[in-house]
Amino acid sequence: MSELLGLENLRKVFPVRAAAGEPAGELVAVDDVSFTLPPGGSLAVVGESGSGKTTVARMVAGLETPTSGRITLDGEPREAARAGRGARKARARQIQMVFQDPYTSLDAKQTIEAAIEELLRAHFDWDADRRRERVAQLLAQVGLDKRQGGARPRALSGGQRQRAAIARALALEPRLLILDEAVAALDVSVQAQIINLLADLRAETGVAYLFISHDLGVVRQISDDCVVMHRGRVVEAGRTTTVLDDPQDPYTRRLLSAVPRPGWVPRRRATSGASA
Amino acid sequence: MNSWLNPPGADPLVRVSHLRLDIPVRGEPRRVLHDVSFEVGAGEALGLVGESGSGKSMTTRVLMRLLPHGAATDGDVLFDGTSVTGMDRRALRRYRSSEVAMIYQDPRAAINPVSTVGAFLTEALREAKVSRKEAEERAVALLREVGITDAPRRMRQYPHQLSGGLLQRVMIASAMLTKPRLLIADEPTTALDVTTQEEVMAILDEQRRERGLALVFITHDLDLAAAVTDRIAVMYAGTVLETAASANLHETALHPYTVGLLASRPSTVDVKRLWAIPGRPVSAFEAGPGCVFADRCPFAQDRCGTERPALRTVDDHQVACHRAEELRGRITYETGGDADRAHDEQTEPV
Amino acid sequence: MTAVTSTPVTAAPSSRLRRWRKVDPVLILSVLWCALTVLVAVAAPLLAPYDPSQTDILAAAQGPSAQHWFGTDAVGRDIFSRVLYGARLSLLGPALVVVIATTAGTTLAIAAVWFGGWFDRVLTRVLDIAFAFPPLLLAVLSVVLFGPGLTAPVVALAVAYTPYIARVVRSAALRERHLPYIESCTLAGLSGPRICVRHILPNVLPLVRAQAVTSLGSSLLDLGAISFVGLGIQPPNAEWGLMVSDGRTALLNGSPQESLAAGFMIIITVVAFNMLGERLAERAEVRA
Amino acid sequence: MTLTLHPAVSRFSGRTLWRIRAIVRRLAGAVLTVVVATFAVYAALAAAPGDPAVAVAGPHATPQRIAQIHHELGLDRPLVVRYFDWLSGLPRGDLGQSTVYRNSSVADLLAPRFATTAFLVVYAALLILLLGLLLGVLGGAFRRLNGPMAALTSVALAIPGFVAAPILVSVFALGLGWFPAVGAGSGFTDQLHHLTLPALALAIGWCAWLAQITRTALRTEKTSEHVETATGRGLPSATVFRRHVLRNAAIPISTVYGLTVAGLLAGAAVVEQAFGIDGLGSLMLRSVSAKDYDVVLAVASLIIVAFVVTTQLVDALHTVLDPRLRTKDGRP
Amino acid sequence: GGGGAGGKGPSDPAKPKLVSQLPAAAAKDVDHLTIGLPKGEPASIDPLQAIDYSTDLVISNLCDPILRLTPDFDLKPNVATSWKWTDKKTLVLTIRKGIKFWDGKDLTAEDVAYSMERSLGPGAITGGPLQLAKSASASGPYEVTVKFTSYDEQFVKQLAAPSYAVIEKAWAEKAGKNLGTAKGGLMCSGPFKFGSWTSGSAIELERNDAYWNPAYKAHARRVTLKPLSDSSALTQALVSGEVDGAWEVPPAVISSLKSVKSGSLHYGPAFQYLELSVADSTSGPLADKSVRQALFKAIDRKGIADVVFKGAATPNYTSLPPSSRDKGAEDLYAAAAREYEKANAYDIDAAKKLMASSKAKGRTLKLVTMAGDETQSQVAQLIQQEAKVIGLSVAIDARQPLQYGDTFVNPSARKGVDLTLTVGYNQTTDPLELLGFLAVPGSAYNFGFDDPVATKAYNTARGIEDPRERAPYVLTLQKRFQSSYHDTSLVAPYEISYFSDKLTGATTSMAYMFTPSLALLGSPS
Ligand SMILES: Nc1ncnc2c1ncn2[C@@H]1O[C@H](COP(=O)(O)OP(=O)(O)OP(=O)(O)O)[C@@H](O)[C@H]1O
Ligand SMILES: Nc1ncnc2c1ncn2[C@@H]1O[C@H](COP(=O)(O)OP(=O)(O)OP(=O)(O)O)[C@@H](O)[C@H]1O
Ligand SMILES: [Mg+2]
Ligand SMILES: [Mg+2]
Repeated sequence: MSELLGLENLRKVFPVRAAAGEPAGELVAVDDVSFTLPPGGSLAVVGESGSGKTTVARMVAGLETPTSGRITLDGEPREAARAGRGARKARARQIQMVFQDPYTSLDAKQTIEAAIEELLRAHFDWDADRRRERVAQLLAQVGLDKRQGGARPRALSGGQRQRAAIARALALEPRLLILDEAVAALDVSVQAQIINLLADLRAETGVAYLFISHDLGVVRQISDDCVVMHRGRVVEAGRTTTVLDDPQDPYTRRLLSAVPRPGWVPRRRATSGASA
Repeated sequence: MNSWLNPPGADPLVRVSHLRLDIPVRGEPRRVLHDVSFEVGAGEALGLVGESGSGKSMTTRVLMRLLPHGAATDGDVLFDGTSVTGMDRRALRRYRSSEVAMIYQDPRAAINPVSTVGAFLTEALREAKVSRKEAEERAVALLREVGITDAPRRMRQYPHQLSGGLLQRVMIASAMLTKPRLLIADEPTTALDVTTQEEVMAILDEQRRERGLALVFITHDLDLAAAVTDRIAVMYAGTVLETAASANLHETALHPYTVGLLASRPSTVDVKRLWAIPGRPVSAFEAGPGCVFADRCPFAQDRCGTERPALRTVDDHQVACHRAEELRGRITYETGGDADRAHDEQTEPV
Repeated sequence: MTAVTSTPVTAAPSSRLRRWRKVDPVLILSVLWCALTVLVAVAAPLLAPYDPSQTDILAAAQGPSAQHWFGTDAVGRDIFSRVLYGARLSLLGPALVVVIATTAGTTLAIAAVWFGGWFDRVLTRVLDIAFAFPPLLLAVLSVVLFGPGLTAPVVALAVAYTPYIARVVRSAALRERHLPYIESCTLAGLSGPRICVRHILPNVLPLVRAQAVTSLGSSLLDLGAISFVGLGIQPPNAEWGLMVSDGRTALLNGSPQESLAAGFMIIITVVAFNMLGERLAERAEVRA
Repeated sequence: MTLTLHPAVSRFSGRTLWRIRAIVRRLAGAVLTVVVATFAVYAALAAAPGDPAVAVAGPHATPQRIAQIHHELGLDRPLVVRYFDWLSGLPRGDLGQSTVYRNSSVADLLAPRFATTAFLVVYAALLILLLGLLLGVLGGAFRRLNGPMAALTSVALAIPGFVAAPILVSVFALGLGWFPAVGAGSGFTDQLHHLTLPALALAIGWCAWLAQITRTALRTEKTSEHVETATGRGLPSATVFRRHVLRNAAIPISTVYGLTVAGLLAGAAVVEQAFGIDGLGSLMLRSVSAKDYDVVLAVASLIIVAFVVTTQLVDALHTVLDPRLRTKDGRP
Repeated sequence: GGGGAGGKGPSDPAKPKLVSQLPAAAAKDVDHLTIGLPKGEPASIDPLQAIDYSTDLVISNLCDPILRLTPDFDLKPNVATSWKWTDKKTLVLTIRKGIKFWDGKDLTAEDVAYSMERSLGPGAITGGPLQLAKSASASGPYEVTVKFTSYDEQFVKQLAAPSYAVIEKAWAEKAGKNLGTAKGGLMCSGPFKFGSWTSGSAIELERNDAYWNPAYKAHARRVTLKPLSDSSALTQALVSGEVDGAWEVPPAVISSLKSVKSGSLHYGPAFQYLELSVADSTSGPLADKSVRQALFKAIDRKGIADVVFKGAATPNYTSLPPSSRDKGAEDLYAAAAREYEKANAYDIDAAKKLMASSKAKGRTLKLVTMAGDETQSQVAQLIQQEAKVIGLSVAIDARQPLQYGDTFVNPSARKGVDLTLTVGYNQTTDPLELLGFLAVPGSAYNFGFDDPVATKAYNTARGIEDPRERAPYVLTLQKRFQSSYHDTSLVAPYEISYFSDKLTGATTSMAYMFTPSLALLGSPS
């Protein structure tokens, strides 16, 4: 089977400056992570806070350079960032990203239309009419009307902003969309809207999702495959249904058992589990 | 006002009825709570559930009487028969220091970052003329109870040196220290991982039951609320829309909003296209004259837009919907999901 | 299918009207006063009854009268006219200082934030060093370099103010720099300069504006002080700080008009600038 | 930066080591600031027109005489050499010689003026602390006083020392005769008496600034969640104010106060001139225009060192006030 | 003199009564006096640096000059009891016996010769290219011989100046570089001893009880001199009574001091001048002589005297101030002065007529003044106004002291400068001193005037002792110089002083600088 995205033994180490009582050291945020994502597929990375999910996403996007390991897209290694104008644009058309916080993922000074148009102008040699057409099409695709398109983010609700962010990310028709906790900050009712929207968009455009989340319910809803991360390492990977219905790794089980559902009763595990 | 849970004669510990709240925004009063009514009996746990901005936190602030300057309330807030809004300074202080305690969503913001955990824990006791030694002993003992092993060391540490989960336990301990009768927990686990959330919830639940505390528990998560409370009140735009026993809320929800909320939560156990309540949650001040949920409600009729429904008893629920009886058991959504979904077999994955 | 209701959340005209009605009087007064002084500065030749540097030997050191509302100074110039004309240099200086310092400070700060690394470190260090220079020391040095007048103090204060503005803008720009919207611009393949100018700059601009207006007030005071010690604007030019200084002996002699009128203009104008800056800062904060 | 340490040092705990390192790094930064800044002063001075030798020699001097004086003063050597000469004199306590005050050592010129200015600055700093805090706390603690205090401080903030000075003199010195009108006095009480008006004139604007910062810091802190928590726990409002509001607001307040004190030394020049006090500020004004190199350098470095030291002290104070700064990044 | 009885000064501000000496103080001790120094703190009190008001005042009270200048500008013996030219190149001074330095040592010819040698050497600030004296040596225990390259009639007059004050040789040699500094002080024989000098705030003098000259024995036990260079600070100090008095009161504060009840202003004769000089007469608008002439005529000197000096100055129309006239030939100089007054009288019409044919109309003149000098600034502004009337615009370039000083010494610093303004005083009351500086090439204040006839007249005049004999040459020099329109003195300011009415005895003429004027101050009864 062909693969769109491939990660091989990806590792990221952050230097840690010296502090009181602690010498300078290193923090291994991501350690030996490998997985693949087929074209048009949807893969979720789950795990608790600090497990390295975002770091993986940022490395894939090119916002962070891996300490070691390889990232391939269509079998080709991703070339280094800041490579020059042409390369920069080519990269942009491969992968785009939607962030968690709808309040900071759009420029407050730009209307939604202007934000999308800016990208189109930078990437395509289109005339104004064609651009306008495409903007309208994208807005319709994510369920925003004309009025909302002409508004600045301040005038939009969280859900609407997230729709706008998705429209902008899709403007360049990327092969892969990275969604880092893209629905975590939304209200339940709005979250459902966006989850449905994402499902529809994947069906329509064939874009692949790399979906970062700590919410197992959302993961089940959105992804075909899933990777469970714990302390920077992959502890379990496979089809989402398999992993969630029949978890093999103790950590995955622990995670699943902690999710509230009807009939669930919270239980104490070890004493003083959290560290200082 | 009729009491719906407690047997007649036995006063509930907390009774909030027809609470209204206005807060000045740039000099003009803004409606934050329209009509909030609920009761909490002694030793009972009530879950306050609703989306962001629905007024859950504001309700608890009225209970604590920690309101912004210029806030105007209307309606009754009674604690053990005494009006909280009418208390004088001394009574209020006694009430706050020995009757209620509160746990916040973000413990890091709620604890003074420049004083030690120990100072934070003991200051209330010290204020009540408990000796330093005794106060510290009691604090350490409580820390142990909430599962903090090296308590004496933790006492000397500063908040920023503790993880979120530990800090929330410190908060729980501090709430227990003054032996209150009512505990208010405002989304105590939202900032935590699910595994930590389970721990903290377990401790909270355990402490509460041991001490027979009444609890007002605020959350977005209906499932979580159902697991730790006796009854649930669903809020929307500054109004309590429905109150019901936690145990069977999933099956018996009456209000279209409650049912919609339940249907829009993705489940860990099966995949189904979600029902998404159209539009976005509105704030209290944006709501029209009718039912606050009217413009998002698929079942709304003309009268829903003009006439605000009062909270009334239907079955053993309290519900504020004109069409409650009419729609009972008939709310289904065209996404393919149906209201009976909650009856499905629960497969425990562990 | 997913249902989406369109919720009009853009401010309706009525609410904008209401907002206008709610504008606080302090803000209105400040804006009015600033506008008034600027107007006076521009229209001084039309408003002033006398040429501000026309000496009248026969009418020297007179008290207030119908001809000379504020009296005349030691060489017989009309103080009222000088106060009006004084607005020109007294406002021009701060305006120049602020324009230069704001432009330089903002550019440096955004560049530092964008390039980061050693550039940022070096710049921060240089700014730290520049901080240690008090404006007055810079002004004195600048005056020996360029001679007294308007240029030297303006250059000095512009240099002295740049680090302040750069520091404020830098921290704001740093915040913006790591916000997702900037990262998504990077991901979208937009060029660095474009992101800096079209995205970071507009977002820090409200803060820059507030900072600039507040700096107007303090540079008015600083320039006044420099004129007062004789290093700034030189006679016969009219400038408020200089007039306070010139009028001091008369003040001791029981005719305080010159010092007081000029001092009053300084104080009120600075208050107006400060108020305006404060309100702008509040707004910038509200938006952030 | 790596430090090679004597084996004995290893007895210290990691924390101490880290502290020492931090202190050394800070000191290095401060020294660098002072050196670069004074060199900048030196270079600017050298670039300025005017020849101090002419002033020394008098208008009738011959070119030979001027050249001779150049040599005597070392002005015939390159700038950098002269600067390092000056710099290398510092450890010996040799601040150089004045050209204006013929043959006077800079230290002799500086000592009495520094004493005067230091008295003035300390006096003003105390006034600022007392009045600024008082006004700020009143405005921040009592809602009803907030508006009046805001108005009062924003006007006071705009009153420059050079406007305040002549008014204070006419009212309190010449009118009421309570205070002397000029000079710095000698002996503690006399100096206190003489410097009250100058200190007031110097303090007034800063005072307002501190009051404003205090007021806003208190108000911000008052609305913070932890203060609400404390109130919610039924602590008396006085306790809450003292332990939670004031204690935490002390951090921004001390920052501003530090900056204030650091700026006072330089700001004193204007007030000194207005009150006929010959202090550091007026010495600086005069020496710069006379290109009295060593004096300018000495005064400038005093001012800069004072600034650097105060800001470092404030930083150190912050570490005491704010435990979050004691570990790096404020992370657990 | 008027003194305390003189009341609040002259009633007509334009014509103040000039007084040289207030009535003598009662023979009674005064404990402590505080005197302001409006011209600021002395840079040094080494006689070699005696070229400004404050320095001169301090030195004159600490040290004895070789000759004494009376309040009416006459020369009297002091350290030298007599002086005699043995030939045209040799001057012999007889030194007074019995003078003791503060440390009790006798003042001898050695000390006098040493002091004079210092002042004749290159270290002195006063000398210059016109110096004719070559050396001084002790030719006996109480006799000093001065050698000249040629006869110099000015020299003896200079001996009353503080630059020729006598200091103790042995002490001075030991003190080395510390001499005259705040730390080192002086060792002299004057009526006051050097007490202490707190740099920046005060110089303390203590009475020398062993002073040899009873006429100048100090009344005050202690005198504090306070630098007060800011004019309003000075006013504040005088008005509040914190300072008992001051000489060199700036004219700007006259009106403030007039109203004070507890003290009085005094005006005395002075050898000061306010000079307007043409810096560039070869290029620029002022290359045209008639433009210079027109400018000189367009300036209202009386106006300057009245407004800027509040009447404490007399209008002047030549480069020479009245005080520089030789006593013996007063009438000759006065007659010449009247001529110049006619030629340079304020006459706008005449000035405009002179301008009519000129191409300079509408051009800008750069006038250099000293920054921070209120008097110069005001005068410059008046000139600016008046020049405008005849179609010349004046740009005022206020220069910092150092740069201002450079303007006179350094021709490159004069580039583009058309006019300079100077306020100064002479060391002697001799017309040749100022004319020498202005008209003889090679001198600092000579901006290119080079006329052999004038130079010859100068050299001849210097060799003639008798004032009446010398006058024609001086007048020739003056005429040659004046008719070239290179320079004019606008006004001759009076000495303005202010003293508390609790004090009298002050020398109120400018001779105060050269005499132990602080010693004479005492209480009126
Ligand atoms: N730029 C950085 N410098 C240093 N450490 C970093 C950096 N970014 C992330 N880390 C650390 O790397 C670890 C993994 O972080 P990451 O953000 O990838 O976690 P995450 O799984 O996304 O967590 P969350 O669910 O909280 O978003 C954390 O311990 C984090 O503190
Ligand atoms: N200080 C305030 N002044 C004015 N309005 C406020 C203030 N605090 C909250 N509100 C408004 O009151 C409403 C209810 O807020 P509240 O904090 O009670 O909501 P919540 O249900 O707790 O939401 P969340 O789940 O996000 O905590 C919101 O619309 C909010 O905007
Ligand atoms: Mg993350
Ligand atoms: Mg809340």
